[in-house]
Amino acid sequence: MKKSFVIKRILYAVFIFFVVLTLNFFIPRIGIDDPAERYYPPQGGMSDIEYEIIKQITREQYGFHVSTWQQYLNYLEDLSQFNLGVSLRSGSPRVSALIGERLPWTLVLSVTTLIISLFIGVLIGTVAAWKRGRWQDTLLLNASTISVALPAFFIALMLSFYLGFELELFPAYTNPNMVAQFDWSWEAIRVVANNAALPVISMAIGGIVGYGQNTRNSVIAVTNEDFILTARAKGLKQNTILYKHTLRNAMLPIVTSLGMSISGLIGGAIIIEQIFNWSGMGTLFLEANSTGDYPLMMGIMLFLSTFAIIANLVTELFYVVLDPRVTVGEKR
Amino acid sequence: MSETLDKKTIFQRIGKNVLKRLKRIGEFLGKLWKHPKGRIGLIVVTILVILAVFAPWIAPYDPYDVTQRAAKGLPPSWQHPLGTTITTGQDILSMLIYGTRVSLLIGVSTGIILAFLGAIMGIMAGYIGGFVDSAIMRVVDVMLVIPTLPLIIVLTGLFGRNYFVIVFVFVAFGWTGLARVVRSLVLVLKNSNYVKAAELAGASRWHIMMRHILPGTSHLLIMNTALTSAGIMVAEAGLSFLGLGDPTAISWGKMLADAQGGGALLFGAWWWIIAPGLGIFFAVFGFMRIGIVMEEIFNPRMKASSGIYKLFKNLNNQYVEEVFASMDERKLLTGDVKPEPAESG
Amino acid sequence: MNDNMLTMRNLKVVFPSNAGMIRAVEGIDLDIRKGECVAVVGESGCGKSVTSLAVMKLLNSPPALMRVDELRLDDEELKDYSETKMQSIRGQHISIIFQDAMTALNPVMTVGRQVDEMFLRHNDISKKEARKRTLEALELVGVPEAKSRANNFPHQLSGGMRQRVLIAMAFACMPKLIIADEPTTALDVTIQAQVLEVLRGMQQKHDVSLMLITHDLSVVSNVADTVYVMYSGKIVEKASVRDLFKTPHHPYSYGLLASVPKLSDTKHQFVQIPDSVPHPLRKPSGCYFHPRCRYATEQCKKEMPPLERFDNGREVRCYHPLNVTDTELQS
Amino acid sequence: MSENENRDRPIIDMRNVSVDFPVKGPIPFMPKKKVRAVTDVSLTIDYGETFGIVGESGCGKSTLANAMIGMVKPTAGDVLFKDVDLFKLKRKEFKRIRRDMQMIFQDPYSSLNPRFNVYQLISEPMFIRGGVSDEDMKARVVELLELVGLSDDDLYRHPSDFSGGQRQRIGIARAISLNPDFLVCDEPVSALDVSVHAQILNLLVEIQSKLKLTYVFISHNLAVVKNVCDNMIVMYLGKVMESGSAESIFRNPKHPYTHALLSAVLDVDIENRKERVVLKGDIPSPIDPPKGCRFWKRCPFAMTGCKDKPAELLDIEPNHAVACHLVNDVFTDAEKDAGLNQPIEDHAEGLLGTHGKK
Repeated sequence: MKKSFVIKRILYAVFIFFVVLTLNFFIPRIGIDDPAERYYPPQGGMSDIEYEIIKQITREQYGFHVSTWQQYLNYLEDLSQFNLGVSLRSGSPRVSALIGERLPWTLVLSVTTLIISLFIGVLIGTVAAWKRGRWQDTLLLNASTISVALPAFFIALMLSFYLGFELELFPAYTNPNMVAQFDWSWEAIRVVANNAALPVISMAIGGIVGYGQNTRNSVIAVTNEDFILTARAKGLKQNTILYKHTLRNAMLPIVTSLGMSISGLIGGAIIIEQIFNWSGMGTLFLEANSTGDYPLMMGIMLFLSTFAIIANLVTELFYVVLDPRVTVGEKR
Repeated sequence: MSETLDKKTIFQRIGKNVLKRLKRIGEFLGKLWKHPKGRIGLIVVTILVILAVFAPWIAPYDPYDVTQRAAKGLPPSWQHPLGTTITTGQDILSMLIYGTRVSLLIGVSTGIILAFLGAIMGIMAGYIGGFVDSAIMRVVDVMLVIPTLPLIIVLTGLFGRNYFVIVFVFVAFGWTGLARVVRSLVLVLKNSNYVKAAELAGASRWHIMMRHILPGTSHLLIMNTALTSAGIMVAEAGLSFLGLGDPTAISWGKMLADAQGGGALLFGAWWWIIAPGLGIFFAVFGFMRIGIVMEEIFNPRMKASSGIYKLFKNLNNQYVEEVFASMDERKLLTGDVKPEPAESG
Repeated sequence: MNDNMLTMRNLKVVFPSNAGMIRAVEGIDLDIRKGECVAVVGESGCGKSVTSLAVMKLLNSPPALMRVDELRLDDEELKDYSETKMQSIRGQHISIIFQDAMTALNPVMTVGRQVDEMFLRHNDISKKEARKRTLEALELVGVPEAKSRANNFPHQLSGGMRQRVLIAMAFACMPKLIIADEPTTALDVTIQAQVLEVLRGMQQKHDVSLMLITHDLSVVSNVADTVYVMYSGKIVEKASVRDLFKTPHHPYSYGLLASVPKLSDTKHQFVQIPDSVPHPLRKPSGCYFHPRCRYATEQCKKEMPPLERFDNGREVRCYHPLNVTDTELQS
Repeated sequence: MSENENRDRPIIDMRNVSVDFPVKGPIPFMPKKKVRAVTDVSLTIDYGETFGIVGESGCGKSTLANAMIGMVKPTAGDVLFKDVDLFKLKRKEFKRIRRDMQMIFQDPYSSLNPRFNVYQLISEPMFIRGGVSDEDMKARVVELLELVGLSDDDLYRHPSDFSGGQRQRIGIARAISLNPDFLVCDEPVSALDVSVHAQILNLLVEIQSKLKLTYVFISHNLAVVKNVCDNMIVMYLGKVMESGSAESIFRNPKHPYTHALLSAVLDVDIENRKERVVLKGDIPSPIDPPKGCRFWKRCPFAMTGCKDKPAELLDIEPNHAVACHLVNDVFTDAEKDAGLNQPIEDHAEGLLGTHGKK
């Protein structure tokens, strides 16, 4: 049963992947006959003939001169070689190369944020559940309403204003030389950590409170289960019950959300990266958007979607290991 | 239902239904008002609505007036309670009040449309099942992996930056979560024995849908409208902050973007940042509170678990001892202490 | 030295709620002799399950408030024991078998490990040794192929097997007292018979005391020695099984016995008790049973009758007991 | 209730009904397994009688009842209700005829919509049928409430205000509100407190005699069935093990499984208890039921031949049939010579236990 479940999930992920890449192919072609016009919109001071020539060049450069169906096939062929196309930037860099350049910097932010918020969140969530109804719990509850009402970008602005400009504890803008000068030396890593502090904090606050609240609810739900009563009736010590019985079960729903949240973090870091001028995927995407660089935008989109699909698949398979009850596509 | 109903009775029935609905809403607002947390939410939202509707009369200055050179960068004072902008000298309080319009309009309208779409999709998937179900769920799964914010950015780029497009995109990509929840609830309701009893009595699908399934999900939909409205307000502010909102309107997100771009951070004009932030905070907070309180009202189990601790804190020890003493065999025998009917503690 | 395994005096449990005090258990005494099987019988909401948890001091506060004058297990007074001290008593000296084994077992832990835990907690032994004892324990309660079953998760076992695992777990450390809270209610009738047989067999073989909580009189008649009948938080009758089934004294016990369909009944006749169990927040005045009792008098409406004790050890809480013989009246 | 029906003909006539449910496979296009909920059941139920279906969980008793009232479509066989094949009717016809059959559910907590009040609950079937004025509907509901022992003060209260027994009364009132003549009672008391069992059973019996109803009574408790039913079947894993009049089955129970069920019934006569039959092993899964006699794996008397040869329902006396090789003595001499009627080795040992007190 387990094996067929794994196969089924993989097949399904492949199916979703195909739908996503097809959508991705068609989005820049929405409502327009000639995608070349979208890739190179007419600019002022350009005569019709000039524009026609530019469009012709664009068509041939990006393969729009063949039928749409053929374009789609070419697109698939390119993808099979991990070729996401060519950016409109000067020098026509490959989209995959641009993504590869920026991805690590985004991962630095999102993975650190995820680890911090997961660790602290689970910790305070467990404490709040343990001290249910006391001040620790009330604090978490109020913090969660407040933090949801305070968007991360507002927190980021406040932090950059207060900690960055007023107290000058951390750089309010990312050091533009950070990326270029990075050489794996301790000093460089320290600089990165210093620059990443504010973006990570502003993203992690929401995450900590979110995971805290989820953990709390989940732990409380598990505590009310009969098997915890059984564990207590066995005379097990409180710590044993907490680690072996409560947390293991309470973590299941949180694990499920993990895959989604990492891909969400990468996609959602756009605003934070913009505020701190962090040279990650988010800023890359905004740059692409401001110049109408569709191949780059769609490349990033496809990359993020694929990332999400894989992350989902991994958590699902991981979940099977954690929860023996999952067999045929049923989730608890 | 039989076809013999004439128009008059139909109108009567509709009238009756409308009255009933209104009464329900009234009752519901009453419940919210009675709940201490709900009251805060209700007050905040009411104030925001008043601000939005009567903005031109309430706002002390014209927020679009960018000609006040003398008033540039004033900190909060009696003249300008929230100060003015550094760049153009616009009155921030007035901008804030006008910004309420955008946030509420986008938030509430998207929330409501989303609730409708999510409910329709979820109910179709859950109740009709089969092919419809798998088709809808496949769409949900695809939407789930596409990164929302980048997609919204691309689509607003394609279709133009006005609020119709923004609402449309929010709706088109926001219904999936609700549809999932509604679907699983509908599946439970559909298999319940009371639906089976209605089927046995010859009920049509329409009857079951309108009398059993839809009322069963209504609490979820109302709650969801409040919560998604709050979420959409944040999302709209984020979009405007990136400069992707409607460029002609004043919105809180755009105010923040202007503040950042205009060097509010650099020149220490903290009021320029805090004001729109507070606007977002109160709007989202108010709607969230209402949503959470609704969840508590509709899902009494959660209330019970948090309420019991409060109850225990305020427990009257003497009363507890009296209750225990009243159970003693001896006293019951002599008959001078009767086991009085339990009253609230 | 007394021959009581469990002596409980005046147990009271209330659940404060916004609507008022829910009086779950209103001062009950319970004696279980060594090697005896005592059944506590009652319907839903009569406080029988709360009593079972109270014996192990497993009731959480909140939501429950508990008072007891005496709670003695063998020669140990558990009344003032701290939670830590109770932890070493639970499992080792008292253990419990819950009703629904599906929810009572941890779904993400193999059943073997869940039984292991019991040995590891109360004995100073290696994991390997614990597993060896687990397998023995499982075989003892009739789990076939114990070795592979031990590596199964609860959802992979049938209802009967799961219940056996719970029984094996309860008997693991050879406790002095075992509480079985509706041990067969969730099972099919033929499986019920198997599980009851295992339970009864284990109890007699190891000579432990058993406290059986149930609403099912056929379970009582097959397993128990002494029966306490509870109604709405109070004990209304205590008698040996034989006495109770032959000559129930309390009208409620009588009604309960009579209203259960029997094979010997003639067709189309069921003796019925009118109305239903009172809501715990709206208990009637006087005797809690009086609104449903056909023998009720004015006195019953005003005063709660005392639990009267007869010479032969029977107890009944009623002003107008039924079927009382002359010898009993002498007391 | 239509007036032109022939009351001499059976109200329900099931012919070789089988119901299988497909089990969803993990991978699309793989061969699907199926749950064999009901296999080859034939029975007839006469007007005005009470027909008992007895068995444990998974024996298909609820599926069978659902097939009778058209809630489950049989994979094979015909279901005739008043001589009409339910599953060959047009949708509208089907709906019309199905108003004559109603059901009382096991769990009165989940079978009443918590949002409705008593009036809405009981009047819903009439509301669905339409053509009844509000006044008539209300009068009828009050009448029904009285019939089931509730008062019209309860009209606008919600299910949560009632105890289990009272809820079941509401459920009964709803079921009879359209004047059906066929009522399926699916374990109507097993979710209720012991002390209210008798009330509900008496109410059902009383209503039956007042309204001349035909009952199908599903239960796992043989004592209940004995006191209520005229005819009955005992089911195990989707097949009928024993069928006939309740009187003859209880007077002379033949099938080992019936014996096992009988011994689970409360025996108040504590002095002379009978030996208690305890079956060994678990109820097998209906997904892949044992070949041959479905009961052989748990049967204390199983013979070698029972493994492969399905047991057929054969009459042993008028209106009493048993599906058991041992009782029916079906093996031919040749088969007997092959040892098919020998007990299975190491099988009977320890299967039969006693449960009495020493």
